[in-house]
Amino acid sequence: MKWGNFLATAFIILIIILLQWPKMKQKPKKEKSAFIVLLLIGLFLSMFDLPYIGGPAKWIEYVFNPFGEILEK
Amino acid sequence: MPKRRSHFIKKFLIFISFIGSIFLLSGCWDRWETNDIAIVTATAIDKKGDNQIELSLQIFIPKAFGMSSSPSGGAGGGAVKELTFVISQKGVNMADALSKLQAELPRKIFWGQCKVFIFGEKIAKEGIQDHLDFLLRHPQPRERAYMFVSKGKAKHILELQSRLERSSAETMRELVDLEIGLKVTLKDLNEMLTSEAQAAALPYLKTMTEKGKKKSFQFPKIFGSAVIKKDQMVGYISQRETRGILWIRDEIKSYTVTFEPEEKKGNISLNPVTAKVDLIPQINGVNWSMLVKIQTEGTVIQNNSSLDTSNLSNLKVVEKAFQDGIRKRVEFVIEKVQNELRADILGFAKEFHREYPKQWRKVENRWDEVFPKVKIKYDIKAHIRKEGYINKPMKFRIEEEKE
Amino acid sequence: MKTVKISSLQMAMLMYPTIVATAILSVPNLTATYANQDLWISPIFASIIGFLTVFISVRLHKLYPEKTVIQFSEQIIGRIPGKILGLAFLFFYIQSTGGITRSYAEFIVSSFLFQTPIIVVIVSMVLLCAFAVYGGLEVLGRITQVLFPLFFVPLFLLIILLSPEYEFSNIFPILERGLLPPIKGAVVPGGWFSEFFITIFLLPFLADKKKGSKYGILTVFAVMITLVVVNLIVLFILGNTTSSKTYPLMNISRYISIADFFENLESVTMAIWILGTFVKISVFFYVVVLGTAQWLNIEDYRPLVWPIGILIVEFSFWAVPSSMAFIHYEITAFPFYSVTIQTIIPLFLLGIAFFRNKNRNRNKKKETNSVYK
Amino acid sequence: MIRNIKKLLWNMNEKHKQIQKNLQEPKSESSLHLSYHQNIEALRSVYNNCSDVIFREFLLLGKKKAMIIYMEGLSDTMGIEKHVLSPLMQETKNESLTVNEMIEHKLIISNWNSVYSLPECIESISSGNPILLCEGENVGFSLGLSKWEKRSIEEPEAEVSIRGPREGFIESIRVNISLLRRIIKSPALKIKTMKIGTYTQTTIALAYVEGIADKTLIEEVTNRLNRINIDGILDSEYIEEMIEDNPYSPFPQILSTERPDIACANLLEGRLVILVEGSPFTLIAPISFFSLLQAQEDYYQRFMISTFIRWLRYVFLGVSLLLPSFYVAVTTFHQEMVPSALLLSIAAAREFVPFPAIIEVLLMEITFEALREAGVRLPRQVGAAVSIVGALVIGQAAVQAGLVSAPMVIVVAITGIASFMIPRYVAGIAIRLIRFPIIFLAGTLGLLGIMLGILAIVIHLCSLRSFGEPYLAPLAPLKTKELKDMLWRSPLWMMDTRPHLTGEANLYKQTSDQKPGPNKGGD
Repeated sequence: MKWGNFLATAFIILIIILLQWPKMKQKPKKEKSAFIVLLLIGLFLSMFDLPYIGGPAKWIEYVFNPFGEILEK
Repeated sequence: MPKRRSHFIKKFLIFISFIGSIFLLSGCWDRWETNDIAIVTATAIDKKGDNQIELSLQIFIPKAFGMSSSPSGGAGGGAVKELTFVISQKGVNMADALSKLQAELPRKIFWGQCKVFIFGEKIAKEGIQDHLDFLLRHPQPRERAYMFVSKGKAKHILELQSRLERSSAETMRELVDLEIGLKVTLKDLNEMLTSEAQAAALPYLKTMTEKGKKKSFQFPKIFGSAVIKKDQMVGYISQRETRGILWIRDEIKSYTVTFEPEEKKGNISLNPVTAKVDLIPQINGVNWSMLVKIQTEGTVIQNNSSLDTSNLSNLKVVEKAFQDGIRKRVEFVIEKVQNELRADILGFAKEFHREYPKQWRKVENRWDEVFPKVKIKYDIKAHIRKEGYINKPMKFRIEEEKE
Repeated sequence: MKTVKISSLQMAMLMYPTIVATAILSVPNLTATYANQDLWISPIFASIIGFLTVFISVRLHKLYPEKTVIQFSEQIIGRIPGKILGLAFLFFYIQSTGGITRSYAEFIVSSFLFQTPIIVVIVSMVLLCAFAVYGGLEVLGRITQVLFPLFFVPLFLLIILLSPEYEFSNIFPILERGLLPPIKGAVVPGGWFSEFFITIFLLPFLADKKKGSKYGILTVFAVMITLVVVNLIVLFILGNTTSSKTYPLMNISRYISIADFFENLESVTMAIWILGTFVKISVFFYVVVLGTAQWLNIEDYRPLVWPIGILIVEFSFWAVPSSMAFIHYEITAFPFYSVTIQTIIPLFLLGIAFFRNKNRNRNKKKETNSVYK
Repeated sequence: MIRNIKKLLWNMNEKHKQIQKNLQEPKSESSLHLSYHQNIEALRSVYNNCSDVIFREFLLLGKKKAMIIYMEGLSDTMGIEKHVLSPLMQETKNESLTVNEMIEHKLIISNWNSVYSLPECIESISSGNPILLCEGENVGFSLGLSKWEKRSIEEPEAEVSIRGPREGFIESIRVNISLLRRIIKSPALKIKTMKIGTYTQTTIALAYVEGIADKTLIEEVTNRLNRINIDGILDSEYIEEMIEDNPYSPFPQILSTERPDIACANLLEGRLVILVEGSPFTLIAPISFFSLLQAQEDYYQRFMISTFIRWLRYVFLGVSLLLPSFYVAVTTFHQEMVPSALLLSIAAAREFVPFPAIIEVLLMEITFEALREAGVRLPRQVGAAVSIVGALVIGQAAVQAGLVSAPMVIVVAITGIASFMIPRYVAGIAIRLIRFPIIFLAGTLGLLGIMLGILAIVIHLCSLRSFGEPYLAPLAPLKTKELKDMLWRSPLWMMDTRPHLTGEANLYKQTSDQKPGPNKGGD
């Protein structure tokens, strides 16, 4: 866990909330919750050291590996 | 009104963060002032000791340039101040030597303007591929930089002075641009060495000395070409032979063709000469042959012979002589390349590959053996189209007037 | 939501850089690996996938004229499976956006700004794209109309300025080893061509719907021509060394030299190429944001732009460990992944929808016959 | 935190309401009384401590008491004496006319009307029209005898032209309207007036050509004008800032001009013109970015020349926006781009300069802007001196002292000249302003930074609208028909259509196929 990344993301998220929230006042609750949940996902992901853990590309490569091998032949 | 207020807060925050980040960011990373870089104008690579190389850089001195160009500085009128200096360092490979050099220079080495790379003869004989890897991988050296091989130590050439140009590097670059000798860029070299033939020819530099009355002056001169096969220099062909290569490669541009018509004394010179060259590969069973087809035209620039070219029958004789001259030249060099050097610097392999891909694949791996056996046929057509501002040779006139 | 309308010309201008921007940079290398001097044939084969994808997307659009794939997949295969499929689409697009952003930044950092932290390059671009996406599709359409000439004309100029260096004979021998190598080479650009499925997110907003399919096909054609031409000039100049260069187009643009004065213009090429990448990232970004909003049944997608922007930045790090791994991914996984998600699955959707509609129509006819008569 | 913001916003709201209350003057609903004295008293109390208001009492035809009230300096005193007082003060015996008849018969004034309330009287007086009140009448008469000093019509100084009309608008709105009317004589030219400004009561006129201008647009502009609630309007800029679409943009979304021919040209293209009392600058809306780059003179010159000049302008727009940042980017990030010889001389010139290139540029640019601003504000004679000193200091001394390099001076000078190429002053300022952030970007990220800056500008311009019209109108969204007046200037006989942005209904402005030639006219 890298604190720098986490704090920076948290700071950016804070700014986003400050800027966007007043505009969303009249919006339905669903929208507000979606907004917050997405931000929280972002915050959650920022806690990991992303470049060094197996990412989606690896999973996909794993799935499609057989095809790739055909091509490599 | 709350809406407007929030809008303002938003814009203000964005503005502040924008400005803040700009101030945080500026002043670091990739910014290099022109007075913090050492502009490399030419590079020389030499062999040093057993397993080491010596990397020499010719570096531009902006201070001196400013002096020589400003009117007050040039008042002395004495010797031209040197605009460059050479610094060298050894290392196991280029990157290593470079990092050592960087430690010696107060400014960051900048390759972006380096247009001349010279390999010393020794290192060229040992192999240049390893060094090309660095030049091609590093983002700064240019693909358009010219490549040379020098007789003796390459570093010496960098140290030479130049009378007309800013530096010896500039001299060499301009020389190549005139297209008197071969013109090989880094990209070309890379392409030639990885192509089917795996052979290349590079301009070969020599240091010449001109003895003046007070002091002698040394200058670099392109003197034929170095032939590189796989990645080693295997031989050398003279300037005269290089012209033959230029003929076949269709690169002759600004040089004068001089030949002697049969049975007549004196020479005729042609300039400019234009040519169209085709290499037509032919395969007949196991016999591989190459048809060299040259169509050329020239303008008479000097006529010292006793032939009046305005006479049509004479013209035929002259044209025949012109034709033979070219043929001789081309034959000579092909002979040398095929049998002596055994390096396909003329790109025959490529032609065969393109025309006969199937047959080519069979010999792909033993092209070295096949190449010397390729028969060469010639089809040369040479014409003289113009004879310049005067028609008869000057000699004739004088004689006529006498009579 | 306000009724946003773009013209079909704008759609074409959005799609063209979306495909071409990254393709011209890495496709020559990736195809040359397999096809060698036949690399220029590969885009022609690959474009079949493009035409097919546009066909599928236009057909689907005709069945559900006001909806995007996120919405109508629920109607086609039911609510829960539809939601799951929608999530798959969203995941694909957000991951692709991250990947594109990363490869853009990787390119900049490895060839121009060596010491600049990659995060700065990524964040500045994503921020700009976020502003553009926040402005909406109409603004995007207008932006691309301004940028299109700035992107296209220099590309054209590049082709002309380099013409003295062409060695046309590099093209021979054609089809030396038969059709297989160019077909293999076509697999990678095929992944790019299937990105034309993005049109499904633009078609519902067209002002002139009739021209939609025409312009879609035209765009595929234009992309194909561009890739063929770019591959050809790369071949003409670099010859057999093409496959060893990471960014062949970059190498050849370094080779421009006019009158010894305009030289080493690769930075300008980079600057112009950024415009294309900007459009590409913005379009993908827009698709993700719009898709997310529709997946959640939210009316106004604009507030979601910022959180998704953060996610894209994070995905750009998460998705790609290194530039070598990314190239490996681009060859071995991306084309199949992309084609599966954007061409094959939509093809199935189209098939199911087609049968359903047939049945429904029959039922309806029966109903109308029985009830109202 | 959010609660705090809420509180703040609520406070703002309250404050605003209060301000609104204050701004609304106590409205005296009172209509005029039958009692003459009461009316006079009311007026006197309104004009308490106003020494420039003249109350002149006299006997109307020797019978009734009457009073004429006017403002000194705003009304035509001679006219009042000659045409009002002298005929009305003559005693006539036999006639017994009503007051109305008397005024109709005796007054030698073309323009008068009756007013029935006190506020109307006040308005009439303050706009220079004398009020005549009579005993026993609950009606007053506003006489059209206003006259005040005004500037004569001169050539506008800010928009000089070599060819074309030389007249310029002046501060008087009536004269300005008459200038418009003199060019467009058709009754289709409509002028709506309204008063804005609680204290200044400034007359605003909205002019448009009926049938060409879009009706919804007229409505929109009228609405926006009516929304203004302000204490005073001193210049048309006040109106501009209050009705813009995006107040945070550096780009002007409304064009202002001093020249009636420009105003009329725009009227004929379906745009609206807003005239403001007291300002020679009229406003034109909606506009697109490209109209900021077009001078009226483009249409008064041969089309090839105009086209050439237009292209020159586009090029120099780019130069004035990007040249300094490009210089910074190239010399500090992309040295390989500079041709060798040039790089060597730049390197030599910069050798002894102590500042980094970006600081050097900023220093010079800011100095240049300061010089320019100083030159504008100073009296003309001193201004010249300032520019000479500036040129000497920057051009010669600074280079010799080694503070800045000579190439930099050239760059800044070219940028300066380029920024003068933009025909509209306001647009020029916007470009000058944007230049600075781009220099910063170039100093941090090189060409990439410049590109990001350009992208930001493009995004901004694309999302900008002027009264609902896209700001980059003929280019994005693309209107191929209108490119003829943007990319180049077509000959007049080819410009058949009006810009579609403003009038869909009346699209064609002339018959097509009017190309002149020897076979078409005469023998």
